[in-house]
Amino acid sequence: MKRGTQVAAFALLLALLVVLPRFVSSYKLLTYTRFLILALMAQGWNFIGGYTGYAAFGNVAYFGIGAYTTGLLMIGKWHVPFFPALAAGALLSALVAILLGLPILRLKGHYFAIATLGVAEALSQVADTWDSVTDGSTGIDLPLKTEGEFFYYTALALVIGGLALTWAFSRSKLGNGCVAIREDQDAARMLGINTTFFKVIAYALSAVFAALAGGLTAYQNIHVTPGDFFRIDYTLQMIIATIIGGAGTVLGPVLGAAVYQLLSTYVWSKFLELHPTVLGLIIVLFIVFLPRGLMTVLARKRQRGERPFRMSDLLANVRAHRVT
Amino acid sequence: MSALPSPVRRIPGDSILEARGITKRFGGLAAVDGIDLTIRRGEILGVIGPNGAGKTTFVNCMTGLDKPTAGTIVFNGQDITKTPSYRIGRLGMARTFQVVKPLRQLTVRENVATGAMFGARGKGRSAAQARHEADEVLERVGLAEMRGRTATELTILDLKRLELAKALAMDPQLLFLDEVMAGLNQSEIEKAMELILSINRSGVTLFVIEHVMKAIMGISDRLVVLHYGRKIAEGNPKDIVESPAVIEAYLGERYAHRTQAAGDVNAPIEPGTSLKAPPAPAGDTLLEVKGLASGYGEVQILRDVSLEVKDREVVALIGANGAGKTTLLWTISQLLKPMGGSVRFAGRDITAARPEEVVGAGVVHVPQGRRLFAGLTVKENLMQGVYLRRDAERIEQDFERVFSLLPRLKERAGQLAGRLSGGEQQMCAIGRGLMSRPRLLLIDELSLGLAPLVVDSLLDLITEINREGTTVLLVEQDVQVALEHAHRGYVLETGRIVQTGSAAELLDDPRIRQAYLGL
Amino acid sequence: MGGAELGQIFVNALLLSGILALVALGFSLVWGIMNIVNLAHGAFIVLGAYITFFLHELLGVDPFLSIPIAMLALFTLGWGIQLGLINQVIRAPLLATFLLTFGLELLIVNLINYFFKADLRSVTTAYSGTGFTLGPVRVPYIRLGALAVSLVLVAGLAWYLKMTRVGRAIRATGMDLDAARLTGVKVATIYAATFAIGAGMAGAAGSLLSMIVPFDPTLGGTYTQRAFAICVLGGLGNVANVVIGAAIFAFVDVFVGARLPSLSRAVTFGILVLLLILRPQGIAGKTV
Amino acid sequence: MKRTALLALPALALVLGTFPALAEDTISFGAAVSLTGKTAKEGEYTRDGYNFAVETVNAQGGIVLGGKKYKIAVKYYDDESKSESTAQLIEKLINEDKVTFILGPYGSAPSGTAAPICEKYKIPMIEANGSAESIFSKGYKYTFAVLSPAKLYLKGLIDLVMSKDKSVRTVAVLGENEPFSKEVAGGAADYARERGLNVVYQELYPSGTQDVSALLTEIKGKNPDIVLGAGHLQDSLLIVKQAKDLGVSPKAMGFSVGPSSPEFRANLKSNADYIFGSTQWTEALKYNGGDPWKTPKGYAVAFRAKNPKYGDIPYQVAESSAAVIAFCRAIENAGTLDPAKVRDAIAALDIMTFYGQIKFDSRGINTFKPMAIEQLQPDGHKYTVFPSSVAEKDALYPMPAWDKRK
Repeated sequence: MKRGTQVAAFALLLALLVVLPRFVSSYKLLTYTRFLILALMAQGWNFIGGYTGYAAFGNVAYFGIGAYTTGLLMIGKWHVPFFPALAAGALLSALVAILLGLPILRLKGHYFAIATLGVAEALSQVADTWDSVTDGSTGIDLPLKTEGEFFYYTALALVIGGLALTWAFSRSKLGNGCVAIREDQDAARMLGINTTFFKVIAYALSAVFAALAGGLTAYQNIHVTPGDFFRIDYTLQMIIATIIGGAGTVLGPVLGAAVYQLLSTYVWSKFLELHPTVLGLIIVLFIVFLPRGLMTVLARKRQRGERPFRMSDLLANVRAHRVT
Repeated sequence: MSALPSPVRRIPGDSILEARGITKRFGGLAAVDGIDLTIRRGEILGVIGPNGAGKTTFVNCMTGLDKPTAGTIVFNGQDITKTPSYRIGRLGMARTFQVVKPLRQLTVRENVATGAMFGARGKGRSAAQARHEADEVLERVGLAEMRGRTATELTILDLKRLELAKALAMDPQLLFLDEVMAGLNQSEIEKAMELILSINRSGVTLFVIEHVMKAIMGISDRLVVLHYGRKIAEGNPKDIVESPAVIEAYLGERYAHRTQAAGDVNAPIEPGTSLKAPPAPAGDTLLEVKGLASGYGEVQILRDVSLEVKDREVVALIGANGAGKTTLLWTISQLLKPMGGSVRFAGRDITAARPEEVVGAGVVHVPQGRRLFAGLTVKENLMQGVYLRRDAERIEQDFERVFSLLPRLKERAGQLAGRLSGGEQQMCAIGRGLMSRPRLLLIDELSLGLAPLVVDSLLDLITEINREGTTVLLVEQDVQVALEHAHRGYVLETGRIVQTGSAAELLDDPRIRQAYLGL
Repeated sequence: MGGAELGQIFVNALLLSGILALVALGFSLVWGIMNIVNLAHGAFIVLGAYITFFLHELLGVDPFLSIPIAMLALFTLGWGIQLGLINQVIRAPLLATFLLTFGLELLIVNLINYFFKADLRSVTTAYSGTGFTLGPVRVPYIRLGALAVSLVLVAGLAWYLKMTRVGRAIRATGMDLDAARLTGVKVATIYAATFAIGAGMAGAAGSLLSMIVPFDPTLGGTYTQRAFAICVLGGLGNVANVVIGAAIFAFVDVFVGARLPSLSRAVTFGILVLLLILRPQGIAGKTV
Repeated sequence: MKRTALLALPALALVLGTFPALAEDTISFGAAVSLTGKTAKEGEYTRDGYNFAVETVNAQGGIVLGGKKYKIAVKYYDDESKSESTAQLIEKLINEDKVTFILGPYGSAPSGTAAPICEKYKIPMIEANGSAESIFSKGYKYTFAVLSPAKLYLKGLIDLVMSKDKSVRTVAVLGENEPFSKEVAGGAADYARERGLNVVYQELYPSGTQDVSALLTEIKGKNPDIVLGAGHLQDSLLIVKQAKDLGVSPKAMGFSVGPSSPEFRANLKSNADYIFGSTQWTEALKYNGGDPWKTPKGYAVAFRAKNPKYGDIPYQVAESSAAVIAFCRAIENAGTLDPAKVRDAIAALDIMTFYGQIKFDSRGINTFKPMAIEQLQPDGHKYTVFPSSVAEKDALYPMPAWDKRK
């Protein structure tokens, strides 16, 4: 496909997404907004988990920090408007990520994963008990905002911004350095890469995205409680979305978020009591047949100028990853 | 004689690196024990020593990957003892890793560009400029054609080149090369030597760790010998190899004898004069490979390979790196499924057999790199060798046999295999193979990464095993060593058998001498 | 805190250590040998609890006697799952198997919920809650029995891995898959056995928990998380490490729970993270 | 083209799923209740309560509005016991399924999430299972609760014990850290102090706690006369079990949630004896209302006839039915389906039902109906023991020590 056609396709899709609110019910719009917010989180996770190869399991902590910072600034005595409050949440998250990242990014593999998980759990409980600030487990209520389009367009803008940033990242020295760290940390260090610095930057980036998603969700949901906004499900969802789409690719997280969100919404409304079973089954099949995600298959094929996708690729995937 | 360019003797300059009292302890064990070393600007410093002598650990300390327990390092007049490794890289030091560390999912070009981005001159370069720079380096090391491949698709030979290319792209003043020639055949070694010399001529100081004596003798200005973490000799290469201490610790009597007899390090031993293998017995055909094709995924490596091994023979399989020797062994063991052709063993077709059936039939594979179970004890590793056997009463007897063949293993029986030295590990791997009561033993790269002294004793062991009745198919990159200890040989090139004959014939064959022995 | 309470808390922690060791045992084995972080582990535990519950409720089988049955049932299920599913993706990147087990967990928990409903259940026998006193300290029989069962199973697994042919093959396969095949090991089967043993241990843990905690289909998640933490604290690669990890976790959890209940998890995880930073390879783990 | 296809995937969603319009003569309600996850059981009670009332009302002809009879239909979704899902599902119910009114979810946390969404769209919600006052302190105008507020749950138990025994001095309160239980625990401790008792222990533990032995050991050291637990069924089961393990034997032990549920005895067997539980409703109560069932007994008989799997009827079922009744009456009073008018009618409601008085204070919560106290007794039954005006049996007090029982 020529570059021009590509650009045209992008423009068309963008136009479609921009006019979308005119044509769908406000609940559908909500579903799309959810997808965009999940995409945003997945884009963030992609920096640390996809490009840098650090399986962060506590990104929901930044989602929560973003939500609470945004919320508390908006309802406290300052009555800060939404966007500055959102920015403050993102900033605070980045700061926390940097401070936490310095020690815990020295850990590797599962150890890093459990450390981040532990941090998220601990923060959740702090929010749960810090009555004077967060009103504890009771939670806080943000001002009412009824226009669904507002959330949709904000999320859309952030996701597009995220795409641009990811694209630039993947071509920058920063991105290259992060990938080197993912592939071999010792080698990366010997190549002159300040691994600590790079990892912390990637981690902070992921925190910023999670915080933006958190702040936006808080404003949309109005009622913010530690139980809801520090729930490990959010972390799992962003990881699933990224893996399904393809970790360490520009489009993967967005694509994965679309597939996951739409599938689970569909399953949810169709199977009242068995929807987790169906969703579980879908995830299992996805992993068995596409263990490296959609984008990685598509991208590799594209490089070689082959047809994008054949059913036989699924079986080949199984053959390549099984043990007998 | 060798067509090697005679090394240009450089005038030693001031010191580029001064290491004083470098000690590195892991737990209670000193891997490097108080080494003083000066590297002079512009020289090629060769470093030899047995496995476990602390060579790699020393390089780790110099490049900041390990922080020395004691000692100071001064690079270009600057104390870098506590400097983090990435900054050391930017100051102008680069290294390769003995166990290659490619950025696996990246293309060759991206790998090298990463070095160009963050190395000594990385600051001023954009990502795009770095990629351009990478192309030039790839041209220089002969990897240009591979630039679009991901590192996972490269052969070990190309991965070694990639190591070098990444390091070069960092524009270093001082370059540490850790066994970049391991596994190369003679002609490849010569090319590598030329490349190293040309790098040196372009102004890069080199610190070269190498087991390939011919190469190290050919390029080094000075030679350092490490043993048990200490420096036991330093000086002119010629003097060093004659030093009794070095011979005892590292080279071994036979090597010394060889070189003295020939009067020249580079001279091979006359073919046929020191053959260790007894005359070939005229046994029945034990292994018969016909028209075998094999490979990984979509990449075909072997095309139409046919060979046979007779009962009680030692057969050497030689060939360049990447020719498909290891692939052939893996396919015989059925760890790789053949794409075509057949493998028969003792009259039985094992082409479609499962790996455990192949082992059960008596074909036992001692893989490249030993592949011991590092967390099991030596005894447990040997026990794992009897996994398929049901004759409990004879297992004890086999332990006796293995321990009498390899007394070192008896001493170390309770130790974790991961803690053994390289030579002991190879012994353990062979011992594990023997415990399976093989009729045919497939041995992949017996000498890889081992000191000459150790290799000699292992070869004696193979001869001994064969004398006791075990048939051996030996894959070995050191063609001379292999043929000296075999009855017959096959030559594999780019996935095809191109030549076969008795060991003596092959050693005499001018083509072999030129291609693999560099004569 | 008085001496009596201190003593009681100490005994509580000790008794809890045993159960937690069993909870983490199978998880650690599967993780250590196959590098699979099995998120469905908690679901296996819950299944074990249901088996014991129904055997007790419907057939009057003593819960301790139902342990072997629960183990066998879970062993079989684990065997099937590994052979049919996980073996198909085991060479894929780590997160793939991770998500696979996540999907399995969703599926199993939901199916339990669907068939057995979300009712809270617990196994209550004539001896539930009875015990003896050591000075001011109470020792409940069931928890003591659970500790004993745990110790037997932990020691049994250690013995099995160390002394038997298959046990050795399991460890060897965990260290080098291809080398193990070269010694004649059928890896798919060994993996199935490993996962099955892990699931069986989870089943036993579930049996014990059914007597101790009221459970419903969602109980498992907490225990998966604990098993994860215990493995990290103790380090992988050794059955003894699991016991050490479990003891550390239990003591921290119980003591913090007594002093600062509302922040117990924050403090426990805070300590966990701190320990990790200071000793990245686990408290008992070694770098080999 | 490949990439276009790829990018078009999200757009696929545009065409996914539409809902059929509802028939003309139905009033559509929506409810997101927990059918899976942590509170799946209680969610089921809630749904069964809603359904039973809806079926009864429909069987009697439905709601009469301007001479026309309307049937009621309820659209359910499963919120998976996660309150953030509740918000999403309420949005879906209002926007996509176009329901006219909302019946509340199970639990205070999801109700707290649902309230602002209803406020956003100005759709009235009557909820039956979220009694935390925090929901009603935000000034929302469209959320109402038929049940008594959380802080009253354990008040009756303290009154009961003090009427039995003048010598009680000390009380220990432990509660789960979540909006409802926090208020229950706080309310109980405050009331105990008000009555001159000494609160020797007051702690919250995190949700999902699987082991309370540490807290009970502390409590044992304080040797309180009364132990009060504020949590959910899981917690009360755990506390009783571990209290026996550790030999914690106060004179009275009671819980906000748990004992009234049939599962309490099913799990604890005879260990459940002597335990008190607070309840919003029991079939022993003596109300006489103007609803289809009139009395608690009448309700119970009719409900069991429809739902034979139930023995004791959990109060969650009754209060859920009550919410439906309240809605029906308010709609009829309003004489229109206009949400704002119905909302005003709900606010003005004051009716007597099988469930007791339903009347909302200015915040929207029913502070007019008293709580009752039940006790599980050794004969295997559960009796309403307080208030004494409706007591079926006298409370057994004090609770014998664990090791003194047969």
